[in-house]
Parts: sequence; structure tokens; C-alpha cells
Amino acid sequence: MSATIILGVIGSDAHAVGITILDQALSTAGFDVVNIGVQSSQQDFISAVEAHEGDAVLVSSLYGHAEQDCRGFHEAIESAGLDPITYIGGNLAVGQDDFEQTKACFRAMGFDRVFDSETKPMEAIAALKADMNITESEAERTRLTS
Amino acid sequence: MSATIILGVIGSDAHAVGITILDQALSTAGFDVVNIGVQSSQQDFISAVEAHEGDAVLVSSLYGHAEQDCRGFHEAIESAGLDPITYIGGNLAVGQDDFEQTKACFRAMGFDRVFDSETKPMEAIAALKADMNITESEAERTRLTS
Amino acid sequence: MLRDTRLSAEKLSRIDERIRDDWSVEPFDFEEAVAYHDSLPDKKRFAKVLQRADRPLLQPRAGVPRLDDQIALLRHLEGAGGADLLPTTIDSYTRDNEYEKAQQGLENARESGDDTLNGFPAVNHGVEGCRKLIEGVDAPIEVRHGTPDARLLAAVTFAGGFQSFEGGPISYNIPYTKERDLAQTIEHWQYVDRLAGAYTARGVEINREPFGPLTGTLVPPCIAIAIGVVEGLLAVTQGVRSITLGYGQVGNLVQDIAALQALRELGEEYLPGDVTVTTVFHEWMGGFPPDEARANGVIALGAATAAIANPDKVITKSPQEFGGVPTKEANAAGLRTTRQILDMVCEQDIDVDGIEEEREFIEDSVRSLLDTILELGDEDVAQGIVAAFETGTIDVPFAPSDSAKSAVLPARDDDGRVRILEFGDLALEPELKSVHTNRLDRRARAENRTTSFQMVADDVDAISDGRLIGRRGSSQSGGGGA
Amino acid sequence: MLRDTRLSAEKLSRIDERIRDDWSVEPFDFEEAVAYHDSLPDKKRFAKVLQRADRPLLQPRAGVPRLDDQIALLRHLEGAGGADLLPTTIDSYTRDNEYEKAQQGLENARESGDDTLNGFPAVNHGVEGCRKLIEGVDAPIEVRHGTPDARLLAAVTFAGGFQSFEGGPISYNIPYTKERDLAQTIEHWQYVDRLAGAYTARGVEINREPFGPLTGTLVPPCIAIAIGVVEGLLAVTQGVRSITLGYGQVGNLVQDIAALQALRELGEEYLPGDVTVTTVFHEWMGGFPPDEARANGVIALGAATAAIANPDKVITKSPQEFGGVPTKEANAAGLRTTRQILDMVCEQDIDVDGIEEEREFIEDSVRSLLDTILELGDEDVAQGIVAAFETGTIDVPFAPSDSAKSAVLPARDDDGRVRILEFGDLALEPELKSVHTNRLDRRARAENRTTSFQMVADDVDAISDGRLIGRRGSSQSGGGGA
Repeated sequence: MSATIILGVIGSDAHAVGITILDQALSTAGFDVVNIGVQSSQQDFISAVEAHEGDAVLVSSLYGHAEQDCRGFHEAIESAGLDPITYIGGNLAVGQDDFEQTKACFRAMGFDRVFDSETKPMEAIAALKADMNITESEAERTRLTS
Repeated sequence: MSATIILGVIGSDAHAVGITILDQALSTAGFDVVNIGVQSSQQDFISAVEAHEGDAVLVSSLYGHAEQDCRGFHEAIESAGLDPITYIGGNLAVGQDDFEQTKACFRAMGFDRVFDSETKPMEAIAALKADMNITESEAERTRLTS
Repeated sequence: MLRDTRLSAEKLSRIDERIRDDWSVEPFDFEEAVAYHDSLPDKKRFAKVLQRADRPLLQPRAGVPRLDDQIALLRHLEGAGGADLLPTTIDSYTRDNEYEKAQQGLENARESGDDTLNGFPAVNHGVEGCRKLIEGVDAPIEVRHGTPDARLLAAVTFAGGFQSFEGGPISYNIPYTKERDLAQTIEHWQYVDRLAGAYTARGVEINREPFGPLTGTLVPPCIAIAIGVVEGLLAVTQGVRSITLGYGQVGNLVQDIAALQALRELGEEYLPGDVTVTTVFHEWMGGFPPDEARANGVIALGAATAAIANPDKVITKSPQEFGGVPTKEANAAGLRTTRQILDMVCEQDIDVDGIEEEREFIEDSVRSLLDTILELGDEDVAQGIVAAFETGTIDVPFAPSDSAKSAVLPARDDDGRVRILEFGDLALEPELKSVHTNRLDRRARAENRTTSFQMVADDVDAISDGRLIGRRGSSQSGGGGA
Repeated sequence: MLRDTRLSAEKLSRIDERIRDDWSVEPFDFEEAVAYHDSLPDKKRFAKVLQRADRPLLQPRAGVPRLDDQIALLRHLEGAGGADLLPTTIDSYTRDNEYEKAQQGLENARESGDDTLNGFPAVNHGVEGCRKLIEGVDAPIEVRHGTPDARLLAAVTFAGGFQSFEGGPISYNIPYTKERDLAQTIEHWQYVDRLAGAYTARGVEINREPFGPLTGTLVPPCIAIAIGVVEGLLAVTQGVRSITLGYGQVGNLVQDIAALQALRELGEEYLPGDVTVTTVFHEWMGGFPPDEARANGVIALGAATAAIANPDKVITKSPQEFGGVPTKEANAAGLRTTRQILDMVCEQDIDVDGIEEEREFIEDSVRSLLDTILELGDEDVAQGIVAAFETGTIDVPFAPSDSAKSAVLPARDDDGRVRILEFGDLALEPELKSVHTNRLDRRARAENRTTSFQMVADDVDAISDGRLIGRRGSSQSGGGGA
């Protein structure tokens, strides 16, 4: 398995704890992780996909501006001739939102999966493996659940 | 001023703290207080009004059965040829009730005033004085607000 | 004549038959009941679950009239609340042995869908109803009530599979009733404890829990603990082997921790070695603020205290305490708030100064009271406690019962600890009394007022008004509700 | 070249004019602004209200885009929440100096009625808008933001009547931005502090508050305190005389109390005698449980800690913290829960063992860091702090900024205290380091695992998962959100 994951926080958002831990967890699970850090623009993500042949893009956002920050993101990805799997996770709306509604909104924008901020790295890892048709070896399964 | 107040807790209810403090506050305010204690029946209240020529009856209830315990109380008072002022106060309904509704219910049963359990003795004293047309002397007013 | 001796098997049977005349219950048989208990899995054995726990277990209060509703309520508290131990709170008519009124209430509830009773009428539900309840949930359930004469309730609920029973002859008489005779109540509870002992002798350990908070309002720890120990002694005489001694939070961290330590130590000292003593801490039982946010603060302080004092069990309150019986959601919320604090604090090594001094003061005071009780009864604790209440040498503040003098009045000192302002004839050594008096005088001086009943009234209202101590001028005085 | 010296009056004026080109703001005049401040009543003078208080004051966080909404929100927090001090939280676009985007957001908000910005765009509202806000409420208001280059924001809000301003060149760079140069940020804040100093010299005391919690997640107290002291020193050089040093709750009672004591003592020691040092305690800034009942537990533990440690100010959280910006009702509830506990506990004399030892350890560690910083800068603290971050001798865990190494990794010891697992090049004496290492090794042994990044990840999630320490096997590991 050598899938490459582009990881970053979009917009003006500077919350680094989540991606630091996600980075570590994805690396341990065997993915090649390119962590572009906080305050990354749409173009930063797209450039990273191009430069590293990214198979998936994990966008994190915790400050409530994700909808604004991601507007046109999937159109830009398509214009660049790319087709990575795209996930987004975090606190995606300002205020006390109904997550189902938020999820539908981001799905409509083109994200393959939408996670809330309670999501554990293992869930994202499992989703990536499912979406990429990566079969876990017994060894890996043991490690992940230990 | 020598108004006589009959004070007690109705039904099977045994909460004594409130009437202990009310007793003390009413006595300090100059009322003659007859405290018939907890677990008093309707008849206990009526007998006390008769025996002590009570001007007012203060019924306390904190265990949520007040409506049941007070059913027919005012009819019984009337049958006995009595006409005291009647107040009730406490936690008057089981569960999280809407106090306005509870108040309307007990007013309809014949109580002159209905108080919630947050009521301070001073409020009851002020109400009694207003309902009995007792004018406060300056001295009393000072004492009450000190 | 009342004596602290074990009832004979014959007397047990005789009472057993007589009490069934009070209300027609389906016939049930002791042997069959023991077999039923034996069929229950370990997780429903109350004493085992409690005694084996490695952290404080949480238990809420809850009781509604209908069986299905009660099962649904308890399942919610287990599931959404994470309760470790479950309660079934009995309605007030049953507590008064008014089974006919309870029956009417139950039938009204069934017809109208409203909760016209303030608890679960276990006698009316009968053995079969109780067993359906026991089988309807995962955790063990305790009977919580306030019944002076709880003989029929005990007979039905023990046969119905309950393995824990709150109360005692003092703690369910003094704060709960006006005219019941204390000596007679003790006789009634000798039957309850003897029946629990009979099950215990057959390997079905029935846990018994004296009700520690008594009148729930500023009860001085030494009084609560002395009475708990006496009820423990009475129960043990009848064969009970699992005793949970209780104490209600007063809100001062040092005093509450010290009291819980004293409760456990004195319980272990005074009760025989083959009795397992556990402790239960009740979150604040006095008046609550009429605001859920502030109520959460009161609950949380109780939880933090428990996390440091480490009792075996905590009885939780809900943020809706002020308004009476809480919704099941609020009840579960109180459990989770308590759990979060417990789990965040209990792994910390927190040692608060001054606990040992306060604990010794409480222990000396309890010994002073217990010595007098045993002396008055010529070493018979049953006779002694009756005589002690008659003479006021033991007393409970704000007690509605004619059996208590209610001459004792408590107030908080300058640190917020509950002290005694009026002693009546309470049997405390003079040097112990002077500690109370000096501490209260110190507070009075700090507030530039005299110690008086107004101070008591201010303290009764203080927590619901948002503070611990009813300082002069801090609120409008008085004590409407609690 | 960057130096810790006071900007000249000419340089202040020059910058003052230049920054107004960033966004067209209505012209405003320093003299007129001083006169406006002079017209404000004492209850709106932030530093006075804070310094005169005899108990910890409560302040929430709150900011919405529209002026009328912000006034209504703050009035609610004053009225229903009982806040003593008010905040105005600035939106993220303003923090990035993207005033055009903030303007669009504000206009969208005005048209749609939705809050399309996550705060109040004070620059766009201008001096007049700020003054309407100041006049619309009773209590003083602080500007709370996270803006690396806050020059225009400071100029507008100071002229607009605000008398307290959070942040600093390190605490609003390291946790809030990726690419901003630290030396340049310090220069920008020299202007902010110099402007605050100019008002102060005219009798309008502007309170400045370094942001203590930094990245908000398991920040070792010595790091937070050292940076707070450095920012205090930088501000004082520019003429600031009212400094509020901040610290964010880590959840261990002893460590939190010790850290708050160390914060105050070191602040008073390192800052000149004519500076008034106050302290602020932030309720837990890490990930919250996704459950309001449990969140109340986290808040309550913070309140209890504050009641014992007695800081001058407490920044409260709401039970809806998990879900992002709370409703105004939840925000007020967090204030009242905190107030109830504070007022119940603050009158109690609670002395917890081990605080002095932990405080001395923290103070020794802070001195070790500050010595290195001053040495690296040849006694110039501005140069020293830049060099220290460049070399990693000072560092912040989980920092997004390229200016920090982020090599430091924290984890909790067996008692739940935050220790350092990976030091990077952090300038701690070897004997101090060994304390951290030993404590973490002890925990690892207790859990039968090795110290590793997994331990860090488990600890990051522990409180939101319902515990303090991320014990092996206590949850599913990992750290999705915070």
C-alpha cells in the first residue's frame, strides 16, 4: 500500500492539533502523508495533489468558515484535470448546526465524505481503505484495533 | 396588630424546614402564629381556624400532591361557616410544571394567593398585610427591610 | 418491651402473616423467593456489585407509578445516564401504608396516562410486578422510599427480587412523619432487618442503607453519623451483613470529606467485623437554585467532593431539582455531569489540609453522642436511642416528628462548615460545644451581627440563592420553600 | 533592527498614518479619543474595574457581525449571565487583515440576517460603531481576537472606547498563523503597546492581556508563563501599566493552582513595580465532550479550580463548546454555573497539599527558559525571544506557526499533570527535564506501555472522551477534531 494523502487545514484557520495527530495516525497506518499545514488555500491543496500525485485530499476546518473557504474547490480540482478522493472534517459551520444538514451541504459541494469533529483517525483510515479498495492484511487489522 | 395565622403542611408531606422558618418570620413580624406542623389534614386546618379564630390559613406542600390533598378544602371551610384568607405555597405539582398553569388551578380551587417554592417569607408577610389592610408603621417597615 | 435482640423465626413468620392482611397481595413463599434470587445473574446482586466496584458508583432517584414507564425510565438512566445502580422510589401513599389510595392513583395513572403518584407503588404492583421490573433492566435496583412502617413493602420487594432497601427506624421516622411512635417504628424495622437477615442467611445478601441526610438541611455531620451507626447496629442484630452508611453533602469541601472518612471509620469500628460497611454520599439535599445552570454548579461541587473523598456510591441530583421530579433527560444529565467530574478528578492525588482535624472533631462528637445513647439504654441500643430522643440528648434539626425535640439549630461558620447554634439537650461534651459556639461567634463578628435564628434562615436559603453562607445582607433573608 | 526599546512619538505617528491606508476608516484624532475615554464612567474603565474587584470576575467570549446583534448579545450576557466583564471577539477575516472580505461578510450578514462571520469586524464598524457598542452596555469590554498584525484594529478600537486588548506578538502569532514572521509581529505589537502606552500616559489606562493558553492543548505551564512574562516585558517597555497574565486550565487541580500562583509571582517579580499585574484563568481550552451535561462537568471543574486559586478574572466556556459558537443562552449558562461554584467555594479556606512543590518546579522551569531568552538576546528580550524560537530553546506544542519548531510534545503523568515527553531543544536544565521524564515513565509503567506519540494523542482526546488521562485502552485512541 502506498496511497498518498494530502492533509491540511483550509482558509485562515490555524488549528494544528487535529492534523498533527491525523498525520501521525495515517503515517502509522501505512499511508504516505503530505501535511501542508494550517492556513492552506485551495490552490495549496491542488498544487500538493499535482506535485505528489495525491490519491486523496483530507481537508480540515475548525473555525466555522469551511463553506466559504471550499466554494469552487471541486470545480478548481476538475479544471486542473485531477480526481482525488476528497474528505472534509471538523466544526464545519458557525454556531450550533444540525450535522445532517451540514453533511448534505458539503456532499453537494463534491466532498466524498464529511466528518464531524468527534471523528477518530481510525474512522478516516477505514473510510480511505474502503474507498481505495485497499484490503487490510491480518497484521494491519491487529495493529489498528490494538 | 394581632392577626392569627394558621400554618401547616397538608397531606402526607413531612417537609418541616419551610414552615419552621415561616413560623419564625411571621412571629417576628407581629402575627400570632399557630403552627399545626407537617402531615396535617384538611380537618386539622379547619379545627385550628375554629379553635384559634384564625384570620388566615397558610398551606404548605412540597411533595407534589397538593392538588389531590386540597380537593374540597374550600367547600369544607365554607361548610364549617368559616371565611379565612387562604394561601398555598411550595412545589405544587409533580414534575416540571408551568407555574402559571399551577397558579390558575389553585386559584380556581379557592386559594386567595398561590406561591412557588422560591417565595421568601417577606413576600407572604407583605401579602397578608395587604389582604388584611394592616398598615405598617415606619418602625415595622425598617425592621422588615433591614 | 423493645429490646435490641434478634427476632425469633416464629415471630418473623407471625409478623409475616399478619402484615399481609394490610393489603391483599398475591401469596408468595420465602423458599420460592430465595430460589428466584438465586436465579439472578451476578450483575443484579446489589451488594456484590457495590462492594466489588473500584470507583464510586452512581445512582439516581426515580419512580413513576406504571410498571412499563418505570422500566423505560430506568433503562434511560442506565443507557443515557450511565447509572451503575438503579433506584425505585416509592410513592407517598405507600409510605403512609395507604395502599388503597395508592391503588386509586395507579389506576388513575393507567387510565389518564398522567403520573398521579410521585413514585412506584411496589406493594400494589406485587411480587410479579417487581420481578418484571428487576428483569427489565441490567443493573441492580434499590428500594428508596421514606416509609416508617415498611414491613409489607420489604416483604413484597424482597420476594420481588430487590436486594437493597433504604431507610431505618430513625432515618425514616424522624424526617418523614409527625406522629409515629419511635419505639414502634424500631419494632417494625426489626422485622424488615430480620427478613433481610433471613435472606442473607440463605446466601441472598440484602444490602441495607440507613438514610444519611435525614432532614436534608444543614444537618451537623456528627448527628447524621451517630444515627447511621445506631441503625447499622440495629440491622446487624437482625442478621444484616451488608450496610451502606449515608451522608448528605453540606457544601464545605473539608467538612464533607472529613465526614465521609469519619462515617466509614466509625462504621467499621462500631459494626462487627463480619459486616461489610460501604458508604454513600448524597449530592446536596437542601434547596436548589431555580436555574438549571446554577443547579449544575451545585451538583458539580458534590461530584468534585466525591471524587476526592471516594465513597462507594454517590446519589446524584438533577439540574431540575428545584422544580420537583425531573424529566428523565435531566436526571440522566445529572448523572453524566457527575461522572465527567468524577472521572477527571478521581485519578488525581488531592490532599486537602485540615481534614484530619475536622474528622477527629466529628469522631469525638459522634462518640459523645453514642456513649450517651448506649448509657441511656444500659448498653441496649434500641432502648438507648428511644430514651435519647425523648430526652433530646440526640436530636435532629428541622425534624417534623414529635419523637424528636427539634431543639437543635444549625448554622454555618465563617468557613461555611455546618456548626450547631442551639444545642437543646444534645449530649455533646462541653469542650466540643465550645468549638461550635466559638466558630459561630467568629462568623457573627465577621458579619457584624449576632448569632440568631435569622442566621439559620439565611443559611437555609444560601445555596438556592447562589452562595454557601447566608451572609448578612447577601440576600433578602427568609426561607420560603425547602 | 528589532530592539526592545520604546518607539518614539514620531514613529508612533508615522505608523499611525500608514496603517490607515490598509482600509479606509473615518478619520479620528488621538486628543478627541482621549476626551472620549475621559467622558466614560468609572464602571467602563476596564483596568479599574478589574483591579478593584474583591473576587474573581467572570468574562465570556462573544462576537457576532452586526452591531445591534452584538449589543443585544452582550446585554444578554450581562443580564442573564451576570458577566462582570464583556468581550468582543473579532472575526477571522479581520484577524487576517482581510478587511474587504470582512466587509462582504458584514454586508451579507446585514442582508441575509445570518451570522456569516465568526466575530465582530470592529475595523469595518469603525470608531463610531465601536463607541455605540461601548455605550450600549454597562460593563467594560475587551477586544479579543487572534490578530498577528493588530495595529489598525488597536487604533480603531482604542479610539472607539475599548480599554482592554488581548494578545501579543507571540501569543497571537505562534498559535494563530503559519507564515507570519515573528520579528515583524513583535514590531507590529510594539506599535499596539506604544499606542496603549500613549493613552495610559494621558490617564486612559489601557489593559493589555497576553493570551495565556496559546495552542490550548496540553501546554506545559512553564512555557505559557515564560511567554506571558516576555509579552508583559515587551508591553511595559512601550508604556503599558496594566498587564493581565493568562493561563489555561489543564485539569489537574494542583498543577493549575500552582501555575496560577507562579504566574502572579513571576509576573510581579519580572515586571517593574509601577505595573499592576493581574491574572486570568481560562476554563479548559482543549476539546470538549460532545454532550452538554459532560461539558458542564468540565466547566465546573474549572470554576472550582478558580475558586481555590483566586485569579482576578475567569474566562468562561459554555456547555455548547463542542459544537462551535454557543447560543447566547448557553453562553450565559456557562457563566452562571461558574458563578454558582465560585460563590459556594471562594469563602472556604481550602489548602491543597503539594502546591508549593509544583509551584517551585514551575518557577524554576520558567526561570530556566527566561534566562536563556535573555542570554540569547544579550539582555534584549525582543531579540532574545526571536532567537529562542529560532533555536527551539523556547517552543510551543502543536503550534501551526513556522516560527516555532513545534518539537515539544506534552503528555500527562500518572496524576494527570501535563509534563513534557519530547523536549526538542527546549532550554530546561537537565534536572528539570528528568522530573518530566521520570513522571511520564512512571505512568507508562503503570499502564504497561511505552511513552509514545500514541500517549499524546490519547491525552489530547481524554477530556472530550470523559476522563482526564488518556489511559491505554480507555478509549479508541486518536484525535479527530480539536
